[in-house]
Amino acid sequence: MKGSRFRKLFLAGRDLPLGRDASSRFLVWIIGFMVILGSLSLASAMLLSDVGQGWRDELAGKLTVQIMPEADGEDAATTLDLRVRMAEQFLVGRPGIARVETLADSRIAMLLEPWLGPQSREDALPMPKLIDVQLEPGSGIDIPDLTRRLAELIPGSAIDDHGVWLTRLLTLTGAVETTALSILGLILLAATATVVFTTRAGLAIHDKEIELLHLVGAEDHYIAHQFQAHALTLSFKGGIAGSLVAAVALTALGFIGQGSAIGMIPPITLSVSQWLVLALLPLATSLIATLTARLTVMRSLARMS
Amino acid sequence: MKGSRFRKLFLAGRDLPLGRDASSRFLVWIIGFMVILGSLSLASAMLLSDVGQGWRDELAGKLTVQIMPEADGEDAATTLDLRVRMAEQFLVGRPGIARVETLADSRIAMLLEPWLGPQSREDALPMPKLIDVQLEPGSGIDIPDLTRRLAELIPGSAIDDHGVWLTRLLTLTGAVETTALSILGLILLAATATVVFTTRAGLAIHDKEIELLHLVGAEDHYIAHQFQAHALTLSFKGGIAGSLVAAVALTALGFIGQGSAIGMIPPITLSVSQWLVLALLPLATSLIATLTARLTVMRSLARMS
Amino acid sequence: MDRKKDVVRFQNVGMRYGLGPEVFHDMSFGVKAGSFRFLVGPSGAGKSTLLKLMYLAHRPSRGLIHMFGHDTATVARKDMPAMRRRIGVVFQDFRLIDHLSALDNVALPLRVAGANEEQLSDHVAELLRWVGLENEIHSLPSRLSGGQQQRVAIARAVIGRPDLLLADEPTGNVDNTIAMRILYLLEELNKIGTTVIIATHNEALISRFKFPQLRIEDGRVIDTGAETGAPASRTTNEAAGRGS
Amino acid sequence: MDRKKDVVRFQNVGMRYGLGPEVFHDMSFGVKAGSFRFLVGPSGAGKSTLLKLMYLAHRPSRGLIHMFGHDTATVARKDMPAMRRRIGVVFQDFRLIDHLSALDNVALPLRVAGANEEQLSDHVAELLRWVGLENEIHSLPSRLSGGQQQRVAIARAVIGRPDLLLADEPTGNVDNTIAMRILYLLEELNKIGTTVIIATHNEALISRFKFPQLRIEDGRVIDTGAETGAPASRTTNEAAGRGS
Ligand SMILES: Nc1ncnc2c1ncn2[C@@H]1O[C@H](COP(=O)(O)OP(=O)(O)OP(=O)(O)O)[C@@H](O)[C@H]1O
Ligand SMILES: Nc1ncnc2c1ncn2[C@@H]1O[C@H](COP(=O)(O)OP(=O)(O)OP(=O)(O)O)[C@@H](O)[C@H]1O
Ligand SMILES: [Mg+2]
Ligand SMILES: [Mg+2]
Repeated sequence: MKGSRFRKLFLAGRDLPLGRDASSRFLVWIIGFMVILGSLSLASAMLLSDVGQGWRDELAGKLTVQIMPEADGEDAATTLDLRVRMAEQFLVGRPGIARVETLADSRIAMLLEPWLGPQSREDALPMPKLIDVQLEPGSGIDIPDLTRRLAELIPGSAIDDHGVWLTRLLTLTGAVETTALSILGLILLAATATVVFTTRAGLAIHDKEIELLHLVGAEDHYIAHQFQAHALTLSFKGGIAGSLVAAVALTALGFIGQGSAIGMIPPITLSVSQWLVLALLPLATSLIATLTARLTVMRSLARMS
Repeated sequence: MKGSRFRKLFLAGRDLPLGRDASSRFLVWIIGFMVILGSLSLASAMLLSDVGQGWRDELAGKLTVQIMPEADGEDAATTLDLRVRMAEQFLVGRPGIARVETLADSRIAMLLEPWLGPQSREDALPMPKLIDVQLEPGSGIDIPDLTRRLAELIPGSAIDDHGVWLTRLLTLTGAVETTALSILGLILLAATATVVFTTRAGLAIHDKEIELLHLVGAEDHYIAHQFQAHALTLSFKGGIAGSLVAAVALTALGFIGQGSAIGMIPPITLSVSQWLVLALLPLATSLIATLTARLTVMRSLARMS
Repeated sequence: MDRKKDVVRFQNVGMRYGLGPEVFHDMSFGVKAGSFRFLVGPSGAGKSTLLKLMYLAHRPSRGLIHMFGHDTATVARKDMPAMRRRIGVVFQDFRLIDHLSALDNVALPLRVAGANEEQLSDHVAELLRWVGLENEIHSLPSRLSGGQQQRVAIARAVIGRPDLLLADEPTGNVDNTIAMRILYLLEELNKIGTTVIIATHNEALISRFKFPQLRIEDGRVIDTGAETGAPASRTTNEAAGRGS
Repeated sequence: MDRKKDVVRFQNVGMRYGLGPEVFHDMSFGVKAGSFRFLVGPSGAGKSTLLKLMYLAHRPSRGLIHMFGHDTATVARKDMPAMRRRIGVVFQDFRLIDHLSALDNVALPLRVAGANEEQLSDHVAELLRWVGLENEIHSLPSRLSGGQQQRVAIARAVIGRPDLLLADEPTGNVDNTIAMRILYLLEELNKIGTTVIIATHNEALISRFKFPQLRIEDGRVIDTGAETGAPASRTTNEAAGRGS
C-alpha cells in the first residue's frame, strides 16, 4: 500500500497538464539554446587555455640565439661559423640549458621566408645563424644576464625569448577566456531564472487546479513532484539536444580548422576529459532545473497557506 | 466614431490579461538577457575589429630596420653610426617610403627592456640601432627585395615587418570576431523563437477568452493588437534594461582596461558610432518581437476558423 | 430586417462531435423573427449543442443552417464577426472574463464593436442595476456569488440589443424571484424585436411563461409553436402552450 | 467518530471579503454528525461563503469554527490535507480538471490520498454508472453537457465516502428526474453516516425532501432542525419541515 503510494507519487501524478503548456516546449528550446551557448563558451575557454598553454610551452622553454653575419667578403662565412661554434661552446652545459642545436641553413631560410621571401634561399645574402636553445623546465635562468654575457663574448649576437609577443597573446587569450567563462556563469544564472519563471508561470496558469488539489486533500509534495518531474524531463531534453548540437558544431569546426590555413592556431580539438566536462553541462543544468522547480513550488505553496 | 474606434484599438484593448501571465515578466528578463549577451557580442566584435585594425595600422605601414653592432673596440660606435647613416641615405627618398627616423639610444633601450632588462641601459653592451620607417599608405613596397638590397649594402642589417606575428594575431582576432557575430545572430534567432513561443503560450493560456472574444464578434486584428502591443512593451522594457546593463558593463570594462597593465591591448572604448550601433540592438529586437507576435497571432487565429 | 423571414432555419441538420454518435439527425425547423421559444429536453439531449450551432461556434456535420437568411456554410471568415454581433448569448457556464469587472464584462460586446466609450458606461451601469447588481458594478467575477455571475452573463448578452438572443440555462443559479425578473426582462427585449430562445430545465418557469417550446426528443426537434404560425406575444403563446 | 458530537460548529462567526461589507456576522450553530440539511437563502446571501468556511478554503474574519471537534484556527498547515480528505465538496462551478477524463476526475480524491490503483477504477466506474454516465466514463469535461459535468462533480465529492458532504447548488443544471435521483443517492450516503449539507434554490426539491433547513437571513443563520435535536432521517425531518 505504502509502496503503491510511492509509485503513484513518483511515476504517475499527471493531474496538472503541465506538458500541454506552451511554456513546456519553450523551456526545452531555451534550455537547449543556453546549453549550446554554454557549451561553446566552455569549449572556447578550454581551447583558448590550451592555445595559451601551447604557445607558452612552445616558447617559454626555448630561446633563439641569433648571430648576425659580420661583413662581406670571402671569409665571412668562416667567421660566422666560428662565432656560432663559440656560442655553442658558451651555451652547452650551462646550468639550466638542456639542449643546444644550431639550425641548418635550409631550416633558417624557411623560417625567415615570411620576412625575406623565397628568393633569399639561393641568394648571396649572408643569412644570420639561429641556435635553438632548449631550457630545462623551471630552470629560472636569467635571460637578460645571459644575453649580455653572450653579446660581450660574441658581438652581433642576440637572444629572442619572444617575451613581448607572448605576453601580448596571452593577455588576449586570457581576456577572451575570462569573458567566455563569465558568459557561461551568466548562462547558468539565466537558466536558473528561466526555470523559476516558467515554474511560477505554471503555478499561475494552473492556480485553479492547484487550489482544487489542495481542497481534495493533496499535500504540497504531491504537487511539487509534478512540477519537479516536469522540469527534469524538459531540461534534460533541452540539455541533451543543446549538447548534441554543440558537439556537432565543435566537431565541424575542428574539421574546418584542420582543413583551412589557420595553421598558426592549434587545431580545434578537445581532449576526452574536455568532452567529459562538456557532457556534464546538460546534467548540471537538469539538476539545477529540478531543484529550482522544487524549491520554487514548495515556497510558493507554503505562502498560499 | 471611427477615430474613437481606432483609439480603442491602439490604446485600450486590455481584455486579455496578458500582463498578468508569469510569462510576461519572463519575456522581459529573457529579452534583457539576450540583449546583454548580444550587446557584449557585438561590442566584442567591434572592439576586436578595432584591435586588429589598430595593429594592422600600427605595424603594416611600418618597418623596423635593425643594425647590429659589428665588433668590439673603440671605433665600434663610429662604425655603427656610419652604417646607420648609410642606411638612412639608402632609405630616404626611396619610392613608397614616407619617413625615416633613427631612434634615440634611450628609446631603443626602453624598447629592448623586455629582452635585456633595465640594467642594459647603463651597460657597456653595444646596442643595435633601430630605424623606424614609415611607409606611404598603399605603397605596396617589396619588402623582401628591400631587405636583400639593404643587407648587401650594410651587413648586419635586418628588416622586421612583424608579418608572422601580425598574421597570427589577426587570424585569432578574426576568428573570435566571427564567433561573436555568429553568437549575435544566434541570439536574434533565439529572441524571435522566444517571442513565437511566449505568444503561442499566451494564445494557449487565454484560449477561452479568445474564443469568447470571437463569439461576441471581435475581429482578428482586435485580438492580435493586444498581443502585439504586449510584445512591444515587454521587449522594449527588456531590451532597454539589457542595453543599459551592457553599457554599464562595457564602460566599467573600459575603465578597468585603462587602469590595468593590459597595455598591449588597445583601450576598450567604443566610438560614438559604435555606441549608436549598440543602441540600435534593443530597437531592432523590439521591432522583431512586435512583428513576430503579430504574425504568430494572425496565423494561429486564421487556423482556428 | 424582414420580419417575415426566419431568423434561424435548420434543414436536415445532423450533428456529431468528432467520431462520436450523432447528437441529433435530420433536424428541420425555423424560428421566425420576433418569436420567443423555450428549448427543452433532458440533460444531454443536445440543447447546448443546438445553441452552439446557432451562435456559430460549431458547424453542423451535415445539413444546412441559415442565420438571418444567410447560409452559414458560405459566410466568409471575415464576415463572421459582424454576424456574431447580431447574436447575444448567455452561456451555460457564463464565460465571464476573470480579470474584468462586471461592468467591463458587460461592456465587452460594445467595445469589440467599436462603441463610443463615453456613452457606454452609463448604459452598462443602468442594465446592471436592472438585474439587481447595483452594488457589484466594479466587482470581479471571482468576487460574485454564482447567481450574481449568471446575471452579469445575461446583461452581457442583451447589452448590444441583439437581433437574436440565445440563453442556455440562464436561471440555474438564481432563486425563483430573480428568475422571474430575468424572464420579464427578456420578454421586454422580445417585444422590441429580439428573437429569444432559452434552453432551460426550470419547470416552474416553463409553466408560468407559456411560450411555445422547441422540444428535443430522440435527436429530433418538435416545435410546439410551429402550427400556429410562431406567435411572438404571450397572449397568443398561451394558446400555443395549450395546444402542446 | 463520536456520533453525538457536532461535525460543524460555528461560534459568533463573522465573515467579510477583504475590506468589503460583512457577508454575515455573529453566526452560531452546530450540525450534528449524521444530519442532513438544506442550506437556503436568496442569491448573494452567503450560502457559498458559508460552505467555503466549512471546507477550509477561507478563514473567518472573526469567531470560532470547529470542524470534527478541531478548532480550525489552530490546525497546523501540514494537518490540513488529512482534514480536507474527510470532506467531500460539490462546487457551484463544478471545478473539474479539464484534461482529465470523467473517471480520472472522480478518482482524484482517492489518488491524492494514495489509494490502490487496481481497486480504484472499478469503484469509480460503478459510481459513474449510478449517476447515469455509463457512456461518458472516458469523456473529457469539455465533451460533457452541463448536467453531465455536474454529475461528475457529485461523483467526485462522494467517492471517498467523506464524513461530511457539502454540495453547492448540485442540481442547477439537471432536470427534475435526475435531481431526485441525486438526492436519493445523497440520502443513501447520509444513512450510512455521512453528514450532508446542500445549498440549493430548487424549491421543488426542498418541498419534496423535507429535510430541516439552515436558512440565511440578513447575515444570520436559522436552523429549522435545531429545536428537534437534529433528526437525521426523513421521517423525523418531515416533522421539522412542518415546524418551519
Ligand atoms: N465538445 C463535445 N465533444 C463531444 N461530445 C460532446 C461535446 N459537447 C457535448 N457533447 C455530447 O453531446 C451530447 C449533448 O450535449 P449538450 O451539451 O448539447 O446537452 P444539453 O442538452 O445541453 O444537456 P444539459 O441539460 O445537461 O446541459 C451529450 O451527450 C454530450 O456528452
Ligand atoms: N471572493 C469574494 N470576494 C469578495 N466578495 C465576495 C466573494 N465571494 C462572494 N462575495 C460576496 O459575498 C456575498 C455572498 O456570496 P455567496 O457566493 O456566498 O452567495 P450565495 O448565497 O452562494 O449566492 P448564490 O445563490 O447566487 O450562489 C455576495 O454579495 C458576493 O458578492
Ligand atoms: Mg447544456
Ligand atoms: Mg453560491
